[in-house]
Formats: sequence, structure tokens, C-alpha cells
Amino acid sequence: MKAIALSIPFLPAVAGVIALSRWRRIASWTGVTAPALVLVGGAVLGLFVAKGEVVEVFDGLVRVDALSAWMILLIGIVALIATTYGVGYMAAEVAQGHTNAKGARIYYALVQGFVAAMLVAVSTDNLGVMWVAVEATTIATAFLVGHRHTRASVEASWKYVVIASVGVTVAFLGTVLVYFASRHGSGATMRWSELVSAAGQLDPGVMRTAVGLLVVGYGTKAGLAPLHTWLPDAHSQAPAPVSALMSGVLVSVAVYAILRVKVISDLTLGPDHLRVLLLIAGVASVLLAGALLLAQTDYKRLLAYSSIEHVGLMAIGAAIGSRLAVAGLLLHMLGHGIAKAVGFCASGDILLASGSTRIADTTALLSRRPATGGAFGLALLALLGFPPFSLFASELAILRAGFAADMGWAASLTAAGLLVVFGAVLVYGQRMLLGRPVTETSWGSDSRATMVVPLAGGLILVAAIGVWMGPLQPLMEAAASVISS
Amino acid sequence: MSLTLASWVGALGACAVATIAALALRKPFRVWAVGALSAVGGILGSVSAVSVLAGVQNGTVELPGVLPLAGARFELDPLGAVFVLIAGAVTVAASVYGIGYSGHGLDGRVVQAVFPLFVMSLLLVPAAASVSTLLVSWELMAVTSLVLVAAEHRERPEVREAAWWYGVMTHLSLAAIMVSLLWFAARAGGESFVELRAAADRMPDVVRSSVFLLALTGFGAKAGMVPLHVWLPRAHPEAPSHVSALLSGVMVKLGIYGLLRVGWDLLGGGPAWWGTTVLVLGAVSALFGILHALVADDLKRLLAYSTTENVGLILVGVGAAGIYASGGDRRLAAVAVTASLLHVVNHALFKGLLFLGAGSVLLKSGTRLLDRLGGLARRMPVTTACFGVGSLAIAALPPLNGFASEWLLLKSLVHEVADPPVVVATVMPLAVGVVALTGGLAAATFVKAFGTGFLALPRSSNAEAATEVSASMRFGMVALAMACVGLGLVPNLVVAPLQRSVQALTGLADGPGVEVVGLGMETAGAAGRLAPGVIAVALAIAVAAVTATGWIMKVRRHRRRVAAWACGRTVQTARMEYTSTSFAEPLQRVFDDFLRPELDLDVSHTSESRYYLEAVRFRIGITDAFESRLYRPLVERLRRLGEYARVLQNGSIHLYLGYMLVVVLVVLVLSR
Amino acid sequence: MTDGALFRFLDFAVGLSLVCGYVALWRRGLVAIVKALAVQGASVAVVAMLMGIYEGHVQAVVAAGLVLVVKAIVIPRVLVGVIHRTLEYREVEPLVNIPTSLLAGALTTVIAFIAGRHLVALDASPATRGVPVGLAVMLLGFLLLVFRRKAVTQVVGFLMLENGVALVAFLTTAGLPLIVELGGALDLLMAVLVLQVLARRIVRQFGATDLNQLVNLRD
Amino acid sequence: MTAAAIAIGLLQVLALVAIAPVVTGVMRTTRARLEGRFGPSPLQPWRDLRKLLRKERLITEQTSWIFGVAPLLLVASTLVVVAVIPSVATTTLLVDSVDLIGVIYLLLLGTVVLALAAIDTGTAFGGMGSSRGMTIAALAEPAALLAIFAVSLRAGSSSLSTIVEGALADPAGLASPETLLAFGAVAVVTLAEAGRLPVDNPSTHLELTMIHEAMVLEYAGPDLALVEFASSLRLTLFFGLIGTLFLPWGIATTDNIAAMAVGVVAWLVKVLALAVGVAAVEVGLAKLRLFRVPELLAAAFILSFLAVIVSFFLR
Repeated sequence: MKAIALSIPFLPAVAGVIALSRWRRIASWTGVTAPALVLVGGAVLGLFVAKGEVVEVFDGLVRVDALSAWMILLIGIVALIATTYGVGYMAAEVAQGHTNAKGARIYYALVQGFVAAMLVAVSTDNLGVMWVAVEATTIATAFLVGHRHTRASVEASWKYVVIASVGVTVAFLGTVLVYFASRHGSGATMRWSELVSAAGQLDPGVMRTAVGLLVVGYGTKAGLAPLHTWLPDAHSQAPAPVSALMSGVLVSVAVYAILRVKVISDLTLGPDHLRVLLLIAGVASVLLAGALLLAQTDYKRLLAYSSIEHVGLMAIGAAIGSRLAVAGLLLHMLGHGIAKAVGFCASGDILLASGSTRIADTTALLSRRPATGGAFGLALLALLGFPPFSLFASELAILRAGFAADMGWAASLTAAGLLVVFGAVLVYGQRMLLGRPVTETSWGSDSRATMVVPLAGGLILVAAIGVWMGPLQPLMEAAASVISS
Repeated sequence: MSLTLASWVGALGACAVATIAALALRKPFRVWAVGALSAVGGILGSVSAVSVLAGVQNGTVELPGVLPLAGARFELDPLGAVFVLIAGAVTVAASVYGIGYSGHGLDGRVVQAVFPLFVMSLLLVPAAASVSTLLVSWELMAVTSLVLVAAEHRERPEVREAAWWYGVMTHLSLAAIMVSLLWFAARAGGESFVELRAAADRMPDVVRSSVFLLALTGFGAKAGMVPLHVWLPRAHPEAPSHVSALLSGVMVKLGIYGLLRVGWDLLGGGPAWWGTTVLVLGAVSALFGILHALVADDLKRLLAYSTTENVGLILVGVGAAGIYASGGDRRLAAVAVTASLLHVVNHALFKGLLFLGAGSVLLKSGTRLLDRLGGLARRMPVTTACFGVGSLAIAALPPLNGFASEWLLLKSLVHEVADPPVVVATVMPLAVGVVALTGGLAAATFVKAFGTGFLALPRSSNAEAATEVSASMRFGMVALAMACVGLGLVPNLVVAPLQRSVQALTGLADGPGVEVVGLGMETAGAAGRLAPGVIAVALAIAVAAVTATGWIMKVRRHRRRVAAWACGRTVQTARMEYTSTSFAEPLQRVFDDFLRPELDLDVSHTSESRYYLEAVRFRIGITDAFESRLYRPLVERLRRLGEYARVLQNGSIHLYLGYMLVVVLVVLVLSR
Repeated sequence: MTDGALFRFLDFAVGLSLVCGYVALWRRGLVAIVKALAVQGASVAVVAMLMGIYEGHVQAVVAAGLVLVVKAIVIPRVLVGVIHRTLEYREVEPLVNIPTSLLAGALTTVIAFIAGRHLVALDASPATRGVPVGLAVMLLGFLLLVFRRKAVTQVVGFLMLENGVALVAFLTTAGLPLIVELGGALDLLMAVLVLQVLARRIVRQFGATDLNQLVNLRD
Repeated sequence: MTAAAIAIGLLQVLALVAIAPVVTGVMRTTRARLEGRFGPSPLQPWRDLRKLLRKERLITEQTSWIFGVAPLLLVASTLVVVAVIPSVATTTLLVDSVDLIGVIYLLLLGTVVLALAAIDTGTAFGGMGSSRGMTIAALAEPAALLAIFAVSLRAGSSSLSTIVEGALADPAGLASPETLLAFGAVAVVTLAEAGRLPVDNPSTHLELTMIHEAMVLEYAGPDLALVEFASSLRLTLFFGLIGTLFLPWGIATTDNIAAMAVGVVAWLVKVLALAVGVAAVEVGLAKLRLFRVPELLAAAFILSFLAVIVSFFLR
């Protein structure tokens, strides 16, 4: 177990190094095998820790409990989808001359590094290390966002790096203050588990500031309004697989960080302190996403704003904090991660085919590009929370928990926001998907299998989870109990 | 495993298999497989419903593993059974009809695969026995129907518009229901219907009433109740006709189901104003619907609006029942709700029939516009006969099934309370007036639909070229037509078992509302009796007598065909016929202030003299007031709000960092 | 060296870093601003060292050296390089003019002191008395980020933010666990390099590093 | 149902069938006399019918089977109503199977069938007639049903026999305001449904004014005979109904011969009196413009509505 836990972050790292080497073919496919192995390892760990066990190596440098295992699974699945799809995508990018072999190599390497950083972030017990890893994701993705050296992509990456780094720096201050508090509490430590056990002795005054700053910092990374500003630009400019990873897991990793902080904060300051903060941010995110979706013209930004909406939901779930809410939140992470990955990958294919990200230029997709168009449509339906996709179950659970916790007003407000989002996404979705092409010019043959299969797989998986979770059920329960004991 | 459960699960299984078959098989087989298997599902579904209504046993299923974080719980009780019954019955006809109807363009994988899923959802919703289960089934129904509504998006641009309206309104309905039921569940401390029932009377009135109003909004939107009906006249016409039959015949009714279930079963009824609200909304819907149906010239749009009308009538019954029950007169309440449920069943049958008929016309003539139809009676005899039966039934004419329920409804409104409360004394007479006027207008509407659509001369070459439809489609229509006649002759077939469902509504009734006396049915308390069967027999005898007299008086039997009196012109052309527009004109004028039609008349004169006309063009457009005055401005306002909101995201990194600075400062100051 | 003297040095270094913050906010010349940054970095390093000595951490002294190298030498060099490459030497017209910026700076400093009070309260050692100054430096960096238009200035702002946090870190905890320290420094370095590359790309794409041009991505 | 009852029921049906054309005749004669003409004998309608039945059956081209079946159904539905309504005696063939509401819908059935047949001819007149006919029928419906509401409230039942017996039980009730209001309503409805002045003029064939005549314009020979017969049957039916509901005196409640005799006489008197009265009134009336008719029917609706309200609050 320890070996697996330790090796998991290294798999992508190694793959990344290989990717830098000259032989591209191998590089691309090792990039696929690494996430697959991560997935397997995550599954093994999951089965182990679901029983409440904890795997710990190097006094907490690596510590995998149920929550970490859940996140590892999430990262593994999404990374698998993104990388598998990515092979075909990069080939097409090179073919279309948006980049060259060198660019492709760097791309593969950075993607792996990005995944590795995220894995570190979720499988360490040390808040400091977690912080370092989160900052590392920013650096890894900086060049991925700017992968096409266009004006827009450069602009996006500049904004992304500056805003995200500033945010994470704020989080660093928070971490420092936590350490400060622990120093004057039970003894200096940055280990989450120790902080939790010693939460009683931490000085509330310092912790209040610390927690606030941590939430602001990681909230920036998660894209909570009003700190979301970089997200639409970065997610819409990055290459599809990277957008998939950023939207699908990176935001969830940030939320994960907030959840870890929340545990300590709840023990030291009581649940209400963070609840107010998260509730405001969450509801604000949902409403803002709705407002900005109303007049949207770019389908990748559309997906990005939908991410903001879903992060808002997660924040609300965290704010409610009951067992049901947290379980719903975790399930929502998983469902949203996969669905959003599929959505972005499909959108990438549409971009390759049409050469434009404007909704107006991409119509009648179901007729022109049945496979990816269909996948895009289904992903939208999933993101809008239609059964059998699991997002319906999780949203329902979060709202249920909200009413049960006497936060009916917030839940109702959220429901209203979701209604607006729904209307907006539906109007643009139908504009893109339905109808018959005005010009009979077909967009060449439908995309190749390696780009379609992962999308189909992802959709089937989300639908399946929405009906029956099977072995994931106990893991989710265990993970939920880590946060809301 | 009881018969109920076995057949119900069997039905679901059949649908599932149908979906798989649709995905697996190739075209010609696909359509057949889906049609047949869905039909089987329909039959099994009705069997389960019948066994419940016959009092065999309620079917209960608990699947804690399924449906993450909630667990699925189903129970098929007499109230739900009514709706499973109509779902099954209409499904049988619709899916067999679909075999022939899908031959042309609708045989794609997606549509064929989703249709059985839609049927499945229709069987699931009435059996759901917990909040989450209900909501999931409800959304499953929403998404499948949405896909089916959009099925023909390649053919007509309106389809996409329709799909959007439908999607938004159906999600509005979900949001309202969700808030209502989750609130309820939170107060009850559990989400199974049993717990909800138990907790209902422990809740403060404010909560009860708000839960009720939210439920009314949500389910009303699905039922097509004014002012939440706007999606209905868009979606139903654009959907493939056999789907429209299910939408209008069954899905819309599930709104009624939800209202009854939440309002008078789970909440156990409430103050009089609940009933009054429902009744008034119902009355408005009925009048609004029928008036728009009257002036519609698109056959399927006409049918859709008439659905709003019928839902209105059903709601009038429900509301009346609520009022009576709150006044303590549970006997009359039982009568009223029996009337509503009976009308639910009847409307499912004849509206399904009418939509199938309209589908046949559309398929063969390629148009839905009444002003371009006509002369089908000779070209499509079976379709014409079936549509005729449907029209007479929906016009509530004896001896067809519409009459029975309309009669019961009126009986329940023409009450004999000793000294009624003011509400009853003032509302009921008006309700009678509305129901009567609606009935009259419905008759006019369907004389127009059937007369101008099927009789006399064809008004266009398409109609001229129409031919009778294929066997499978004929089967679908004939089956429903026979059901209409059958229930018309012997309504007791349904009325008697319905009494079980009435009992289930603990908030309304504690005894049967309608007693069965031989062929006749008698409203509780012998207030009046009706035996439609006898009427039919009497009619038959009368006809026989007249013909016999004819023979006796040696009237010539042979008929000679001669030209009609065409005002002196030798030939009579279709252009001389009254069009549907002109048929409706007098009534449209009577209700001008209400319908506010936009007329435009342009007359072009010949160049020689302004006393000679070149051409006269007359156009009349009637828009849905709620759509043009309520929804469109709302949507527009939202869109503008979206435009304003974009300022927040104006691209300046300095602004973005400014947000962060402010947030950080606030956090620092607040956590001081 | 006695604690008293040590604390006098400490206060001086802390104060100096704050002054540097104001200087950066006050000057228009980019080179001058970068110089201010370098000095600030050095003073942070000094603080780190003094704290290390005070607490007797060897590790903190090492960290101090690290800081000195990264913050006072490498990074300023990089930035000056960028300036020379882009041939932009002045913050010609800042979004917010100098006096207002300085006023805002004063305001944020006040807020910093208010917010820092209870941090000091936890242990009132002469070291922690500097914590509010750290916060103030951080907020000054923030102001640079919001008020200035050139890419370089923004980077400087970000680094001052960083310095402020570092100050707080050293003053409160005399250095974090080494791995975090190293990771942090590495990240910081990488971030700056990334930004430098991006700045070059901006120049290539937009002709200048005026960030007001970066408004193509919007809703 | 005893043999006697059946006999009585049949008797009433036959009586009504026999008298119906005569009633029309009487009205025409009265009208003629009041206009200073001599006019035909009251039996003329019967003669017309006999003549029509002998004629050849002409039927318009391009009509469907509906056109042919319509007259039969029209007569049949009317006959069923005849078999429901107590005229001579309170017991009729169908009084236990159909109540007043049923009666209204049966009559509507006739109207609808005729309207369809009229459209089926495909001529302008047919369409016009059926459009107008349905308009009036639709608008008359609320008034009619509310009037029934009012009447049935008194007896607490919508079954005709109960109502009549109730009325006989306390004749005082007949003088009550609600009954008078209801009577007004029913009167107007009768004029509308039976197509009399001022709603429709049975004796005109002026294109723009006719309603019923426009519908039946294409009928000839035996079919026309049926239609004509049906319309006079309807008229008589309404007179009988008014008589039974508002002047129930003399109607036989037992099945002994004497009572029957009284019943027959009383009924004849009522019907003929009403016929003469209506005819007399019609002389002084002009036909309303089509778009004034709704106002008249609205008035009727108000009357019956008031009747109901009053009967609630004067209880």
C-alpha cells in the first residue's frame, strides 16, 4: 500500500520525462498509460482506505485517507479521458500547423507534470506541501494555456498566472498564520492530521484571519466569484484536453484544499464562521455564472462559466457541511469532472472542425458531426443536471441537505440561479446542435476513434454512477466522514 | 411477487429491451421491434394498473442501492394506478401507430431509443413513493420528452424554438416542485411519502400553504395550466404525432396527478382558498384554451390548446372538490374528484386519438393547416371516421365518453348543499357557466376542425393527393376510437374502480362519490342519474324506427347526385368553401376584446380605376397574450441583464485584481 | 550581539522593507522600482537571518541566504533584463496617479495595522510587532498590481506581495519547514521566469507591455 | 318498468310526434291571421311532409356519407329527447336514464350533426349556416345549463320527474323570483335553439340573414322532410318543456285513464297556447343582427345566474 501511495504521483512525472524524449509515438502513449496506472492504484488504495484505514509514508509527506483516494480516482479518470483524447487532438493540432513536434513534446511533458502536481496536492498531509503543489499546477499550466502562441492565449495566460499566483500567495500567508497559531498551540506543525487533533488549542483570533486568507487563496484557484475572473479566459484558451483537466479536476483540487481547511476551522471556530463565507461565495458564483451565461457568444467560455456555477454548488455543499451535503459535494466533483472533461474535449473537436469558438459559427452540429456533436449535447444535458447523469443526484442531495439544515432560502436562491443557467445553456445548446446545416459543406470525416471512445466512455460512466454507485458508495461515505464527522 | 408488481416490472423491462433493441437493430427491424416491445410494455403496465384498481394488491418496491444518496422507492396505489392505466393504454395505441408513422424520417436510432424510455418514465412517475424518486422519474420524463419534441429539428426551424420553450418551462416546473417537496421533506424529517403523510398536519399553515402553492406552480406548469401553458401550444404541435398523443394524453395528466398527490393526499387538503385558487385557474385555463383552439388554423395547435382547455376542466373539478372538502361536504367532493379522474381517463383516450388522426393527415397531406385541408372523408375513410368519433367525444356529445365525465362534472357543480357558504354560492354558478360555455365552444371548435379539415372539397393539391394510412396506424386510431365508444356506452367500467382511487385521497373523500346502478351511474345522494348505454340503445331504436317508417311509406332509397347550388355559377370550386378562419370568425368577433387579433387588409386597385380591385389580401394573426405580454418581455429583460452583467468581466486585469484586493481587505477587516 | 541591538536591526530592516514598498509606489522609473524591490528583498533576507540567530535556527540562516540570492539578486537581474529588452523604462501614465496611490497606500497600511493587532496579541515579542508591517508590504504590492500598467511593474507588485508574506513568515515562525521553504522559493523563481517569458510574448504580440491592451478576452 | 309505464311513455312520444308539425302550422296560421292574410291550414306542414317524402332523393355531389346520415341522426336524437321529457305524465320512457343536463347535450348532438352536414356540402351557404348555427348554440349553452341549475336547485335534483313532482308539491315555489328569472332565461334559450325570431327567421331565404335555412339549403325530398320534421319536433319539445317545468298543472302523476285524459288536454292547451303566444309576439319582432344575438344570450345568462344566486340567498 505504502509503495502504491508513494508511487502514484511519480507515475505521471516519469511519463512526463519520457515525453520530453525524441520518440513522440511512445511519448504520447506513455502519457495515456500513466493515468491508467494512477487509476488502478487509486482503485486499490480506495478499496483499502474505504474501511477507514489511512496510508502514511515519511511522517505524513504522503498520507492517503478516503478523501485523498477519492480525489486520486477523480484525477485518474479525468486524466485518462483527457490524455487519451489528447493524442488525437495534438496530432490534429500539428497537422493543422497550430504547433510543431517540439510544441507537442513540451505539451505532453507539461500535462504530465500538471497531473503529478495535482496528485501531490491531494495525497499529502502537509499543508505547506499542498500549497507548493497547488502553486506548481499554476506554473505547469501557464504555458499550456498559452500553447497556441496567439494574442488571446498569451493574454489569457498572463492574467491566469498573475491572478492565480497572487491568490495562491494569499493562501501562503494563511498557511503561515496557521503554522504560527500551531506554534503557540500544541507545537509547531503543518500536518493536517495533527492540526485537526490539536484544533482545540489553536488561537481563534489568528485562525480567523488564517482561514479567511486560505479560503480567498484557494477560492481564487477554484474560481469562486468574485475571484473567478481568470477562469473563463484560461479555460477557453487552453487546448481542449488541458481545459478538461483544469475545469474537471483543478477546480476540484482547490475545493479539496478548502475542505481540508474547513475541517480545522470548524473545530476551532465552529461551523458558522466558514459557512457564511462559503455560502456567500457559492450563491454569488451560481448567480454570476447565470448572469454571464445569458449573453454568451463563445461556447468554450460557456463551458467555463458552467464550471463556475458548479464550483458554486460545491461551495454551497461545503457550507452546508452535513454528511449528506458533503457526500453530494464529492459525488458532484466526480460527475462534474467527467462531464465537463467530455464537454471540453468535444468542444475541442468542434474547434478543430470549424476553426471558430463562436456559437454563431457552429450550428447544426448533430448533422455535421454526429459523434462529437452528440457527445457535446449529452455533456451539456449532464451538466444541466438531467438524470440519469449523476449530477442530478448530487445536486438534489446538496439542495436536500440545504433544506434540512434550515438554509432553504439559499437552496431556493440556488435553484433560481440554476434555472437561469438552464435557460441560457439550453438556448445556446439548441442553437449549436439542432437544425440542418445552412451550407451543405461537411466538415470532413467525423473525428477518429481515439477521440470519440473516451468521450463515450465518460458519458456512460457518469450515467452509470447516476443510477448505481456500486463499489464507489463505501469510499464516498468514508470520504464524507473524513470531512463531516 | 404479486401480479401487480410482476406486470409493472415487466412493463419497465419491455421498455428497456426496446431501447436496447433500438440501439442494436438496423432500420426496418428497429421500428418494428420498438413499436412491438413498447406496446407490450403498455399492455403490461395497464395490467398492473387494473390489478391495483381491481383491489388485488398495491405493488411496492424498495431499491436502497439504486439512485445515489437517496435510494429508490416505488409504490403503485389506486391513485397512481389511474395514471399508469392511461399511460399503458395510450402507449399501446401510440407505439403500434408509431411503427407506420416512423417509417418516414423518424426511424433514427436516437428517437427510436428514447421513445421507450419516455414510456418508461410515464410508468415510473405515478408509482414513485419518495421525494427523490419522484423528482428523478420526473426529470427522466422531462429529458426524454425534450429529446422527442426536438426529434424533427432538421425539418422545421420552429422545432428548436419549441424545444427551448418546453425545456425552460419544464425546468421551471421542476424547480418549483423541488423546492416545494424538499421543504416538505425537510419539515417531515424524511423523504418517503409515508413520512410526509404522517408529518403533514404537524406543519404550520404557512409552510403547508407555501408547499401547496409551489406544488401548484410546478405541476400546473407541466399540466399546461394558464399562465404556465406557453410551452404546450409550441411543443405538442412540433413533436412527432404519436409522441404528441403521449404528451397531451398522458404526460400533461401527470401534472394533475402531482397536484392531487401532494395537495390532497400528502398534505391532506387545506383551507377553502386552495380549492378556490385551483378552480379559478382551471376556469381561466378552460376558457383561454378553448378560445385559442377555436381560432387556431393549425390542426395540431388547435388540439394542443384544447388540451389546456380540458386540463382546465379537470382542475375545475379538483378545485371544486377542494372547496367542498374544506366545507366538510366530502360526499360532493368525492363526486367532483371522480368527475376529474374520469375526465383524465377520457381525455387521454380521445386526445390521443385526435393527435394520431392529425398525424395521419399530416403524414399523407404534408400540412397541418386546416385552410389547406378538406375532402379527406373520401380519401381517408378510416382516419376520418376515427377523427369524427374523437371530435364528437371531445365535444362531450352523447353517447361518447366525453359526455359522461362532463355530465359528472356539471353534476358535481350543480350541488345541493343545504345552505352553502358564500364562496360556494358564488363560485359554483360561475364555474357552471364557464364549463357550459367551454362545452359549447368546444363543440363549435371541433365542428370546425372536423368539418373544414375532413369534409367537402380538398382545398389544396396535397389534400387532393392524400390516401389512407397504413394498417399499423389504422390500428392505433381504431383501438382508441373503440375505447372512446366503449367508455361512452359503459362509463362504469372505469367509474366503479375509480372509487378506490377517490378513497386514496384522504384529504377529499371518505366514501364513494358515484354509485353504479345497472347501466347507469348515480351521483351519491340520488341527485341525478345517467345511463349513456340506454341513450345509445334509444338512439339506435329511434334510427331503426325512422328507417322503418321510411320503408313503410315506400320512400325511394336510391339517391341521385346533382350539382350543389353555387349561386348561379355552373361549377362549384373549393374556393367557395367556408375556410376554418371564416368559420371561426363570428365567435372570434364576439370575443374580440379578449383575443385582440391583429388584422391587416391590403387592397390593390387596378391601374385604370380605383373602383376595380386587383387583389384583396386579408391576414389575421392572433397571438397568445401571456406569451407576448408576459414571457417575451421577461426574456428580453433577462437578456439585457446579461448584457449589463458583462461589464463585470470587461477584460481589464486591473479590475480583476481590484476585486481580489477588496476581498482580501474585507476578510482582513472582518476577521479582526 | 545582544537581543536589544538585534531587535533594533530587525525593526530597521522591517521598516526599510516598508519604505521600499512606498518608494516603488512613488517612483515612475521602472529601474528604480526594481531597485526598490531588490533592497526590499535584501531587507527580508536580513530579517530572516536575524530571526534565525534569535531563534537559533541554522536552517533559518540557510533560508536567509536562499532568500538573498533569489529575491535580492537573481530576480531583479531578470527584471532589469526584461526592461532592457522591451526598452520601456517608465511607467508613463499609471492608472491611478502617484498622490492617490500613496494615499491608498497609507490607507491600506492602516488597515494592515488594524488587522495585525490580534496577530501581535498572540505573543507580544518584539519580533511579532513587525507582523503588521509585513501585511502592509503585502498590501502595497497589491496596490502596485492594481494601479500600474506595465508588465514589469505588475511583476514587481507580485514580488512585493510575496516579500510581505515572507516577512510575516519569518517574523512569526522564524522560517517554515525547509521543504516548504525550498518549494516556495522554487515556485517563486519559476513563476517569475514564466512571467518573464510571457512578458516577452506580450511584447511580440502587442508591441509593448502595456497591460491595458490585454482586453480582447472579455464578455 | 311496468307495461303501463311503457305504454304511457310511448303514448307521449306518439302524441308529440303527431302534434309537432301541427304546432308549426298553428304558428304560421296565427302569424298569417295577425298579418291580415288567411294563411294555410294548421295541417299544411303534415301535407308538405307527405309530399316531400314522395319526391326523388337528390343529393349534392362531393358530399360524404355524413351528409346522408345527418337527417336520420338529427331526428333520432330529437326523438330520444322526446322520450325523456314528461309531457302528459311524469313517467316517461327514459326519465330515469337521462336528466335535464343530458337533454341539453342530446339537443346539442343534433345541432352539431346538422352543422357538419352543412359544411359537408362545400357550398358557401352551408359553411355560413353552420358557422352561425354553432356560434349561437355555443353561446346559448351557458344560459341553458345555468337555468337548469336554477330549476334543479328547487327540487335538489336534475331528474325531470323529481323536478316536476317537486313543483306540483309546492306551486307557491313557482311564483318565486328565481323561477321567474329562470323562466325568462329558458324562454330566450328556446327562441335561440329552436331558431325563432328574433334570433333566426325560419321563413326567410335571404342569403345574408338565414341560419338554419342556410344549413339545410342542399337538402331535398325525404331528407328535407326529416330535417323539417326534426325542427318542428324541437320547437314543440321546447314548448312542452317550458310547460312542464313552469306550468306543471294537470300533468298526470298516476297512470289511471282519467288522469291521462286530463294530462293530454292540459298539455295540448299549454303547447298550443305557447305556440300562439310566441307567434303573436314574433309578428311584432324584427330579426336581430347576428352580432346583436350574443347580447341577447348574455342577458339570458345573467338572468339564469341571478336565478341561482337569488335561490341561494333567499333560502
